[in-house]
Amino acid sequence: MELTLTSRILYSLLGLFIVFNYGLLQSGVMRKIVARVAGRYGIPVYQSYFDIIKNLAKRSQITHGIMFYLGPIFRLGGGIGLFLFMPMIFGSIYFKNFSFTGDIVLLMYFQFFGMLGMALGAGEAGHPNSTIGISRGLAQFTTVEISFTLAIIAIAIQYQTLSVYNIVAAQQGGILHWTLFQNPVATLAGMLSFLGIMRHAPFNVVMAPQEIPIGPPTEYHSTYLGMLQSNRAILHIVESALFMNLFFGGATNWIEFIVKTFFIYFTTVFVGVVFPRYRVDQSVAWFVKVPLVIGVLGVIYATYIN
Amino acid sequence: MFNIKEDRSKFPTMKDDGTLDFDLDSQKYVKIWQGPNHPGVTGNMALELTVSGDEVIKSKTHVGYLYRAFEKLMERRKFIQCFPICIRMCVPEPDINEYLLAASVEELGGIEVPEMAEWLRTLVLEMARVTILLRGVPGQGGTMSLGMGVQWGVYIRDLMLDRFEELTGGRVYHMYIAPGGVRGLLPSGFKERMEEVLKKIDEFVVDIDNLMFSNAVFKKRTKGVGVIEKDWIDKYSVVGPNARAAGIMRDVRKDYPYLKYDKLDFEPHTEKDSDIYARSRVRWHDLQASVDLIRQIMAKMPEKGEIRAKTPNVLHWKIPKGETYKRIESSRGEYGFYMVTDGTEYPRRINLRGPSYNSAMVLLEKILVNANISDVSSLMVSLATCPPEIER
Amino acid sequence: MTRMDDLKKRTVTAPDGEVFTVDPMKEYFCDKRPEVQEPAHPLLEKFFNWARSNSLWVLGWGTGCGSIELPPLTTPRFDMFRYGVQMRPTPRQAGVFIISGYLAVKTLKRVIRAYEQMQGPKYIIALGSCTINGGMYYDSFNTINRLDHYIPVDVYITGCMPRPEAILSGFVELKKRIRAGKAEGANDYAERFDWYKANQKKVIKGWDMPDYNW
Amino acid sequence: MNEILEKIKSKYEITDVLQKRDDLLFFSIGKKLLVDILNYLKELEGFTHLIMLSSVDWLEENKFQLTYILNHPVNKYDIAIRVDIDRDNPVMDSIHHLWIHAQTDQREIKELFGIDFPGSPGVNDDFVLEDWDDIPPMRRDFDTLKYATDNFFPREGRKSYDTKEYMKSKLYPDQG
Amino acid sequence: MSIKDVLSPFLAWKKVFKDPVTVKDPFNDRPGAPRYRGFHKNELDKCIGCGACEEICQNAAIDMVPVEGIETKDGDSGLRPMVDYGRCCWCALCVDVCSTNSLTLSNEYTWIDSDPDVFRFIPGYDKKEWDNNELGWTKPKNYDLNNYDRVDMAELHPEERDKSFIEFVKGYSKEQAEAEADRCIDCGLCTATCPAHMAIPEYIKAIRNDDMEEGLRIMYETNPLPEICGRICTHRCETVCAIGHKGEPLSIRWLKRYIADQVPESKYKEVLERGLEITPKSKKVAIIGSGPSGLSAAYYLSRMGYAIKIFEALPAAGGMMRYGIPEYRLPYDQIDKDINYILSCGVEIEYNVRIGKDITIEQLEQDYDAVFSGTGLHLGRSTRIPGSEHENVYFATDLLREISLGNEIRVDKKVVVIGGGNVAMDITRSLARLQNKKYGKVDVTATSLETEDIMPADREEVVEAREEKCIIDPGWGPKEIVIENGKVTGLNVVKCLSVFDEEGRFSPKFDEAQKKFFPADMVVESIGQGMDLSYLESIKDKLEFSDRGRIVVNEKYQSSLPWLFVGGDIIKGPDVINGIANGHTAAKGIDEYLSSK
Repeated sequence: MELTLTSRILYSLLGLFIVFNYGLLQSGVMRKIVARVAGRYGIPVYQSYFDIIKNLAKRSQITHGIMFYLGPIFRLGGGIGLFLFMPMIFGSIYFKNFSFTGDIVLLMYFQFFGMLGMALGAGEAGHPNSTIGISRGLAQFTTVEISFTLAIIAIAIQYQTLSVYNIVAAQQGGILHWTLFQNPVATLAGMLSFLGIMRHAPFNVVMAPQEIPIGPPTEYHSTYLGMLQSNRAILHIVESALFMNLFFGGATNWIEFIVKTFFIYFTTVFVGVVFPRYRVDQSVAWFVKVPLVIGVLGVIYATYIN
Repeated sequence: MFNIKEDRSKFPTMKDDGTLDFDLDSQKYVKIWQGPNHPGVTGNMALELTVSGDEVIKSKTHVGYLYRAFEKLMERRKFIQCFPICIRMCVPEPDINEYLLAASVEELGGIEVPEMAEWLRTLVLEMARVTILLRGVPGQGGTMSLGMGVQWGVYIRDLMLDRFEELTGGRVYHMYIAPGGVRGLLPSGFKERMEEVLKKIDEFVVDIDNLMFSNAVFKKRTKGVGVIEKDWIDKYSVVGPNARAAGIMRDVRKDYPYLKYDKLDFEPHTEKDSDIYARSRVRWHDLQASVDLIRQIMAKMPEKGEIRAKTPNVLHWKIPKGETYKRIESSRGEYGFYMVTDGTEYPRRINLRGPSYNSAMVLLEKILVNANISDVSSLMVSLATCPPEIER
Repeated sequence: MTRMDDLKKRTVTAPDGEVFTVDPMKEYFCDKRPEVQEPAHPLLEKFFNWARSNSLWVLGWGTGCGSIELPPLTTPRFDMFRYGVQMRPTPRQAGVFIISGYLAVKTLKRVIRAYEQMQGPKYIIALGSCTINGGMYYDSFNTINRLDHYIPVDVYITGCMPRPEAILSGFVELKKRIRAGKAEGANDYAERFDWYKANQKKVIKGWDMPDYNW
Repeated sequence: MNEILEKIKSKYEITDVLQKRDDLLFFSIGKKLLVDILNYLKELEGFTHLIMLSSVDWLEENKFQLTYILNHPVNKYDIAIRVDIDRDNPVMDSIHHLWIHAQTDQREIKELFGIDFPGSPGVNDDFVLEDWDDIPPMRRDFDTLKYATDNFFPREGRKSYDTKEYMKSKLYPDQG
Repeated sequence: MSIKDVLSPFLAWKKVFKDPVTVKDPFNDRPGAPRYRGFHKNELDKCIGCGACEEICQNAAIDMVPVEGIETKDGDSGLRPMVDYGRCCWCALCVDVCSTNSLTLSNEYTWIDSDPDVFRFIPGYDKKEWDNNELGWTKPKNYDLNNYDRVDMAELHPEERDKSFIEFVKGYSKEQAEAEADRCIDCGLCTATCPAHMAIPEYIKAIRNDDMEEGLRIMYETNPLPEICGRICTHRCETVCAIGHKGEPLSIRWLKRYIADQVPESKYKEVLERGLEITPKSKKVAIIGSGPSGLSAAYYLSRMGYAIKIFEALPAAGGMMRYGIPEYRLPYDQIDKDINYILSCGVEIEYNVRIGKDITIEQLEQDYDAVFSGTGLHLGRSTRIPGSEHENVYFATDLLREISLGNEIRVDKKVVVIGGGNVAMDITRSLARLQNKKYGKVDVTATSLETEDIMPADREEVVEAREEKCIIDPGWGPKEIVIENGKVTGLNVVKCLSVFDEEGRFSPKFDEAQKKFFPADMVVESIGQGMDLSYLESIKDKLEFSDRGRIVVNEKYQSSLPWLFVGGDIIKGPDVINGIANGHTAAKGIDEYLSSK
């Protein structure tokens, strides 16, 4: 049965609430794991809540202009947009959100949309470090986008569809049906680009504290920062959910959703903890070399098998 | 695969006399301050970088943020009163200042330090070198956000600080080597607890080797970056690990043996290609050498002994007119004290010269030209600059 | 280009040829007097204070020699993260500023700018005896003797370089003060702004920035 | 070490030689001869490493003393050359052409002692002090305690009693 | 870029399975190390307020402040260190320099407060919770900033000195004096204890700066007889010396002597009167007796410009100093050196004039505007035990006067001395020397009521007497002098249990059971000295006398007769420095009296 528009909106908001809380708790758990590698206890798991409440509770904030004010809104808009047009739980009509065929292209646009909005906002802030951070972020993301789109093209060719729902449907029925085993080369290209999207250690050139103190959000504080933090929580979950749907067979219930996104996100942390950071030109050159080749092979492999 | 020829048309050209011909008003360049408030700076030092795109064209080091006029204050203090203040000059490794002040005062005042005090001084100096290297070696990775090494290193440094606290009574500022001798014997059970810490350092040395030195991204970021040519060594008077990384053997413990170093056998390590990787590699070997030295000292050290020579009453100790230059091998290289006395109870002039005086000012400005912004902090940490030493 | 010329009014031609004038003193800074920010409704304020005390973001800048005891806090042995304390590189996002010992006049000028750029309820922790009465450098011509004359201080931790455990107890003490609502240093700075500014200007001679620059 | 000393004695007129240790030699020389003796020692004698350039203020004899400490890395000994500068017009010719890093020493001495090294790059820039308006602070006639108590608000309420005066006032106030 | 470079970093992940090393509760289970330099502790009763900690502190963090509940008394300045933790750098030099080990550091290190004025406290007085921490920095065992053992004085060997009367204490050489002077920490406790309040730290500093003239000038400000005091002063200052609390105190007396020895007599005038102009006053003052008090009054009155006339009963000046103290302790040329300078200041002196016999006190009153009498205690006092009037029983003071005058005195083979003070020791050792010269062997026995530990004589006097083979057998009460057929054969004594009763009054208790017999052919009584006030007979009624027979004087030493000032031993017990102090104060009193008359 078809839900009315208002009930679909309400269910999407419920889904968003779950994803938001899960995002905050997951970032707490991740930082605890990283702390354990160092040999310490790390932050309490619920620390992100305190940080956001404290930032929102700040009494004063300054603004550098309209675009500076809109920056975080674009960013959060990108995150929520990514969430709205992607089915969370396969098969349940409540958490299908507003996915439609061909929404994979819209999701890729939303990924970039957040970055662009943030770039304009941070540019207005006038801090040299943030402008450098933006130029790095955009340069790196474009090269990351190449291997990511090649992976998606490979999947599209293989499953003959552009809708995430159908992609997930094609992978149902057992582990072997996952794209991971159907087209492992494309998955490898996707996961490498996932490292770039999540901007963890080898590629965290955008928010590099030692070089340009935390890049773009240097000038953002109190409520803006609260918005950026909530976006970071949502974005990480939704990105890993996107990769889960594309490569690891989607999730039929929330438990499977949480477990899968946790482990997908954990791969970036797994790599990020033990590697230093590339310079921008090195990371851009690396993405143009290795993931690009794997992506092309993925596409060839996809056209070959079907 | 295919190397992209860089288009350097927009970059400034070099004038014939070696200086760059550019004027800041032409709006082509951005001036960024990697200033005192910056996570990538080793202490309060400011680099005024003129940047074209991501490349540094000109850098000027600004110091003075930690200037407390030590030398002026020491002219107002008696010799025993200079002892607590001279330590605060270089915070990560305070004991070298203590020893230098004590040695200069003893040489000018004609005091002969007893045997046991010399052994204890050598032990404390090596322990101080280990504490700073435990933070310096992984610190090189820290500038490229490889935080794990720093976490382990600083933890073990803290265990070493407990041994210091046990022996000298202070955690970071030990105030242990006083003019005339030292201020206490080893507490009971010290050697066993020290052996535990040394074992942990041996594990740490292996961990850091796996994590950092054989790490593809670290190698890519450090190999061939910030190379110091051989002939610069004398032009910029580069000393210590920075010189040893270029293959030139410079170690005060070997060249001018002081205290008990002639009775200990150790071999300072030298590298060849003198880039960031080589410098951290030399410091990594220094760490292991110091750990081995501590073991040798504790084995050879006598159990009991006199710890303080008979000195005149410190409240009014007049040292006859004279001057001397004493040097020591700090973890960053040759570190010297030039002291002049004029017969009164107060020193006439104490001038400290640390290795960062040249490496952070002129050498850093030379290396940073055409360096990428993201390499600025790793270059600075690789030269082991310590700002309080420059401005005192 | 000496330091003073950077801040003079000048006309600049942009890369696309458009000519415009730049007046740094007006554009780089926003010289509006700070005003007292009233705490919200008591019940809400209690909740906010509870959140603020559990998420102390410290400005990652060691101004004095006491900052060598901050790394042990961020590493396994003492691990201040357990108490919700975290280091932030920019003054904008920091809520707590640790003045870790003596303050040279040159650093004091940057400390004042960083302090004024910090937002909303901001707290100062002063380490060591140098911030109370000049410490070991009481007779130096380049270090200030009493920190409370230049910026409002919430918590003093004594020690010639207080140990990490003492700094952790300092954080606990600051948490108590925040929860009790007594940590209103920012408002105190706004009320007695002229007195603070007069003291600062007496010490910092080349004052080339507007009085309040955030 | 002393064959170097003989060579120098034969070439230059040096005064009050002091053989501090077997590897450290101090001697004074005239102001004009300094640059060529440094050049001679650097090029021909192998003293390629300038450790430091320091200055001492002999207020009573109205002169500054500049000390150049050179090191011979191969034979491992040092020579320290003292030069006296008149306090009324403290000018010394620069040696940045021999060692590039000497410019930092000279900039520091210019700012803290007021001895000018014309021609040394960046000698007038700020080294440590910012907008300093008093006399160069490292000179001995600058009183740092007075400057600190005038400018930096020392905390009131501290009063110390001298043991002798206090006991006199308590036990035998009027007696001899 | 081998595969190893890509994979080996992941080895770090094995640390996830190790449990964290964080200190669970950093607030309570991380005490400072046993030697940690934490906050200050001070035991207020052991502390003597000498101020050495304030002097060594390089941050001027310590102020010496009075503390209510602690009075200033001899040896304790009543000040206690107040530490300012806005200055302290916890270097613990104050603990190392503290000679009484009262100031220590606890191992407590957490003190947090919001009010900056709170960080200043008096350790020990302001109660803090770390006051009873046992751990913490105390002075390391063999690490002393101060030098606690005295430079020993070269003395003649007992064999050489027991035959002659030459001075056996050699005096310091230049290096010895400077080494000894170097031990002084300038605390100033001794100045208050010295009756004349001499500026002791200042002249010790003069020795360190090798400036003898300045030292002499400082001494003469309060003591005109440095050579004499340098030898025989009772040196009460050395009992309160801060260094003495942990080792041997400074030898202040010998340092005083060193200064006076260095300046030859010829240069005295030029050194002491450089830039001194005296406004001569028209008044005249007479001084009876040229003992320490008389000479000191004479010197200071002459400085004030008065005309002074001293009347001395004996043939030479010096009073008890010359005639009460044997030459081996105080050579006569040194006495003359001091007195000659005083006389050279325009002081006239008349020898062999006994007031009351040659000139009457009334005559003095008319001829002079004020009179100072310091006649001293020249008469011996008898024990009045049976047999004490025998002609072979002498008073110690008479024998010593005869020796000083150079006359021959009777010395028998066996002698017993009754008495335990310095005078008894002097007569014992003088008789020992005479016996040695006459018979070649010594047989003198000294006995006293007090037992060895509470004998009034100086410790080194008793030790040196024994070195010269005299027998010191204290703790016996003299009962009876045994006389057989006209000749003294010995002294019967009984054990003395206690000398003073609870209130401290002199009432000895004896144990008749324990008896002892000292064989001797001659007995000398040296149990105290009396004064001869016969010259005041005529004005006796106008004077006030205390119950013990001494003249009552006000703080200016002015008796009830306004023109008559009295000082020295006749006011307060046999002590040279006390006499000098009285003379100085009396001189001020006379000046005040005469200028107001």
